[in-house]
Amino acid sequence: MSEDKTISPETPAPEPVSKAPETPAPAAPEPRPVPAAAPAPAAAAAAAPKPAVPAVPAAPPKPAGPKPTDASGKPLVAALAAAVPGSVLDAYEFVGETTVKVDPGKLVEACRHLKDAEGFTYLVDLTAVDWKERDPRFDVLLLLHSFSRGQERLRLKAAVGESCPSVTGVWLTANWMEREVFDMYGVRFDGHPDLRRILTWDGFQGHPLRKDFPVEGIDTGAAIYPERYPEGGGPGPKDPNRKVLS
Amino acid sequence: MSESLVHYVLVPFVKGLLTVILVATAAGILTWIERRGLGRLQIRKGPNRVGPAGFFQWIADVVKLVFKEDVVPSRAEKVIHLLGPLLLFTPAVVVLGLVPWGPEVTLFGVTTPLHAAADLNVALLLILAVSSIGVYGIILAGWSSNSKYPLLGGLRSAAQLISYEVPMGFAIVAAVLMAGSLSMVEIIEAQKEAGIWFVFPGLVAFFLYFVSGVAETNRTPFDLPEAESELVGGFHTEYSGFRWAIFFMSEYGNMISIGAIATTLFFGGWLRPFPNVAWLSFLDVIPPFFWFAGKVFLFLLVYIWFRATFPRYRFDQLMALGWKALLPISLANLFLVALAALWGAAGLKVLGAVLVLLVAGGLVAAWRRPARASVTTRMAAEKVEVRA
Amino acid sequence: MSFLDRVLLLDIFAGLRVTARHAGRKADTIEYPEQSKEPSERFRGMFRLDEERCIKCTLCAIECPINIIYIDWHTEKTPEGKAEKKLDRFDLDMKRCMFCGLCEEACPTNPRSIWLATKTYELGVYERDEALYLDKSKLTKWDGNVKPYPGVDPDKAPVNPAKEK
Amino acid sequence: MSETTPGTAAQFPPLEGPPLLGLHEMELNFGPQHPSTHGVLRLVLKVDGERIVSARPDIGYLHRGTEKLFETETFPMVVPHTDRMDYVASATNNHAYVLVVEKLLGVEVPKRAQYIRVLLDEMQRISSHVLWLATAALDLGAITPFFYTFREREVILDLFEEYCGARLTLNCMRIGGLPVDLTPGWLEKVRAFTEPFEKNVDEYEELLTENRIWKQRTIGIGVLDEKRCIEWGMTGPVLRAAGKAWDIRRAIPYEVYPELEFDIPVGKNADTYDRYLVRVAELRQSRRIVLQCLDWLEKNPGTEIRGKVPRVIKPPAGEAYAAVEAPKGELGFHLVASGGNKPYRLHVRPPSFINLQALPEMAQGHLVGDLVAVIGTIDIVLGEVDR
Repeated sequence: MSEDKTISPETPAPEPVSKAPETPAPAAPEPRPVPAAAPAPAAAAAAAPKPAVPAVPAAPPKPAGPKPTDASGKPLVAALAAAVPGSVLDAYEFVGETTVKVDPGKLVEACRHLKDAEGFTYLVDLTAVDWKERDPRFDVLLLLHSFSRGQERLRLKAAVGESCPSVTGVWLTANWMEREVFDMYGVRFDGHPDLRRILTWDGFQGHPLRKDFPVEGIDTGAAIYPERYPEGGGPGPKDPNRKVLS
Repeated sequence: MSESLVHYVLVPFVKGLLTVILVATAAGILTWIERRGLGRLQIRKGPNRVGPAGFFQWIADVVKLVFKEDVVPSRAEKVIHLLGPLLLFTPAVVVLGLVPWGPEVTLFGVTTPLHAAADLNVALLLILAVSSIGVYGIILAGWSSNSKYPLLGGLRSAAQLISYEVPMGFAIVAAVLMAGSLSMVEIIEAQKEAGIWFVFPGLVAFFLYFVSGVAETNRTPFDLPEAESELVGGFHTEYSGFRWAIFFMSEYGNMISIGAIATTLFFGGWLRPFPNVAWLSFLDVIPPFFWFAGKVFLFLLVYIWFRATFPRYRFDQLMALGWKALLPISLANLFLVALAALWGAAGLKVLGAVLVLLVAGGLVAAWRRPARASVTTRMAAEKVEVRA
Repeated sequence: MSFLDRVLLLDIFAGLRVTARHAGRKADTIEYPEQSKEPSERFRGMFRLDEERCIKCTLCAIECPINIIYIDWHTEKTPEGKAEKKLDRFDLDMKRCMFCGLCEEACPTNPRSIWLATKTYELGVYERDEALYLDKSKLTKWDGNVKPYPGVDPDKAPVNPAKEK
Repeated sequence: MSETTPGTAAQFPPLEGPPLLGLHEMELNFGPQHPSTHGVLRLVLKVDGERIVSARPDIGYLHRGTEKLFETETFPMVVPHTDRMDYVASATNNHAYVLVVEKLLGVEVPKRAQYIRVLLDEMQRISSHVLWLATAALDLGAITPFFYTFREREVILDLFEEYCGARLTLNCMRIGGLPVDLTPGWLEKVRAFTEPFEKNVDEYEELLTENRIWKQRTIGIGVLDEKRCIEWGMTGPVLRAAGKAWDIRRAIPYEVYPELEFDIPVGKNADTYDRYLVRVAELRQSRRIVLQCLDWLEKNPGTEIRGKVPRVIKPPAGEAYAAVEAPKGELGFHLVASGGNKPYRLHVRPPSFINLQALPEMAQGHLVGDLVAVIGTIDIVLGEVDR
């Protein structure tokens, strides 16, 4: 219509964004932000005992972004390390959230301690992350909430292979969350009462949220009955119902 | 052609045919009334595409249902599956045939009551007997469908219909006591003689009858055998096409017959209001049949109003209501009415006056009390504030 | 609730009163095919493309969360000797579109070259593949498949607030 | 197991002795196509007559792999996908997602944008609760509230349409702020909406709150006390009906909630009736918040709706979790970033999914009709359960 509308002079440089669709998510097996190795500058760690998580983290909006700081000195973490020896591998604080790396073998014990002694009665979230090329391939993340400790939240992180101890004995709510992780990642939870697939169907092949599972999905029919399903789905090659659209 | 042939064959045939046609047509029109009425109460319009104000919607529905494929579940009991709707529909028509729609009329030179069947002296007993046959239709329909939801619906209705027959029967007995007869026509005549409709002395009986009637017809808040949100469709889940339409028609036929019986027993049938008050005789310009029809229609409107307003009872609560509340009340009421009837017409009048005064007084007392705090305001008073 | 209330069924009558009160009110519904609500100015409806204004930056295609926009262009020399991008293809898989409007937000021209604020929402068709896989000719000039919303100029593109200042 | 289900279940002791003809229990397939499973929930029920012996939810019929899709999108492109989880409350979905990214980025959101976000959230809460009220009443056989409550919802959807151009899948928040500013006159329309609102809610209450049938159907049904609620991870109105005054808007405040005045309605008996009361009371509280937001926005006109956000959003590597109080409960996003422009892993903590988990315990021992009431008052949206 309006024929000579001025095209905006500065053609936006599409270079940074245009790469977006092509670049797959960096599958760098780099596990986690290394918690700044040594005890970090204490300036940023000032927020450590603050119970409530602020909506906007206190970290200044520098281009570098917030940095994780060591949190192994926090009383909570220290108490956990003392109560369940060998459970705490590492602890750091990042954007106001405390994360404790836990030895998977001690996970249940640590959870029980946190629930019974520290009042983390509410398991907010349990999920996993797939680091495809790392050796213990998965991280299982647990987010705990304590009503009695001033709404404090704590994240536990356990690097596991394809099996992980189940915390359903500690929190009932872990039941479906673990089933979901099993369904999506294939992490088996030892001791889970009813470890079945939950979101995909029972005969489904593969674990969709693994990084090596294609986004567009797999032909599940063909995966199970390769003799009956042609590649790409639909009726088989000899099926009279098969219509080839050109 | 002898007169007896006309009297015993032609006239009953015509009247019977008229009843069947009337039930079927009225059921159709009632669906339209119900849908429009619900629309009114629910600030929407209801059907409004076919014909003026959507009136011909019911014909379109009938046409659709007739031509719809009649699906019978694969392992259903075919014969009983077919029998179910018929067993429900037939009693609905028969009951309506036993209710007088007006005083005597002349048909083919024969004077006959406006009545599908004759004026039986045991009409009420027959009505009670016939109407309880309908429950077989529902049970068999539910059972023969070979499906679990209909089975549950059928079982529910078996228990429900049988339970509510009892208070309903006692409510009817109260009316019979007041009239001293089981014949429908005589009950109406008795109301004319007594000078009041039986609804006043029989206020409780009427209430019980109507509530049980709502339960008997499986209407909200007692629509458990159908219970769409629980049992999908209840006993008629597996029915389609015209068989389903027959269920539908019998539900509306039952509604009409409950309304018609309530009108006859408690509201003076075809009589105009205050049949003994002479200066109201200008009301006689409306023929008796229309008085009757108008009263029945009001009952049907109340049915629709109920449906728009109430949630549904749960099954065990429904049974508890029937056995623990309605049955004792109906017995007590029967005792009271019997005492009044012993006294005679004056006793009925006194009882009616007392009941009306009691209810009015209660309503006034309730009205004058300070407004009750709504429950949520009570909750706000118990508020808890948590500040981080 | 007091005993009196229970005996007199006041709760039951309260409910009946509410429904009866509504019986006198006007219906709140509208009769859709005859009447319809006018969508708001920002309503995200059918797409419109202005080919001349488009600078072929493909930002819309990049920003689309479900990759339903496909753009091809080539460079041509104009008579004045300037290089100019010419649009070869601008395809949009309308049947998968979720009308999030991120493409419109990404469009850098002022007014927008691709926009959804056409108020047109009646997009039902019988042949899903043919009608709703739209190429640039159908986007710049709607054919019979898309009826423009009455009274709205489908070529009136919204301004770009980022370029207004 | 049976200890955990108080309520009317006690009236129906289990049948004793050997099953007659092996017919004590019947398996009943409840859903996925059933009028009151609110979508495609399937429950495998074992019923003894009509009494529920056990219920086993079977979910996943609406699974769309949203979390996998998240990993393929850049950060701004994720927002429209979040709309489609809890599709009756998409504003809160958007909000939870942008919060977690902002947390990782360390972006300061302008105050005006925060107020508008809260305003949208609360209107969304009203529309979601109103829809809940409609469907829960419908489940229990009361059909009319459904039509009345749609008036409210319709007005809210119209207002949303005017603000952001969509009625249901709003896509109305952006990382760092909002996509667009308010249209002139919008605030007045919202105020006009709030005026008859209180009266309308009174009307719904008049239909239901004191109604004996409604009370009989809901009181003592689906009881899950506070301890069990926390054990099952229940949040939102279900937890509050159990007497725990816990609301993320207060407990872990986000945006401008600390500046706003509102109460947290709590119940006592943890049954479906209290859940109903809590939600109705929340309708009124949400209106209060909406009015406060309107006051602030009218006093502080401005145009600042977006904070300083880099053109390409690349949060630093690390994990973050942010949650909002969605109408159904705690809706959280668990983000694991690896430094790229796409989330490496974005996990949703959907309140419906977690709350649905306790359904077997809540329904056990009740009748089939109660199951419907329990499903109704947990308030699930299958789009969120299955994602």
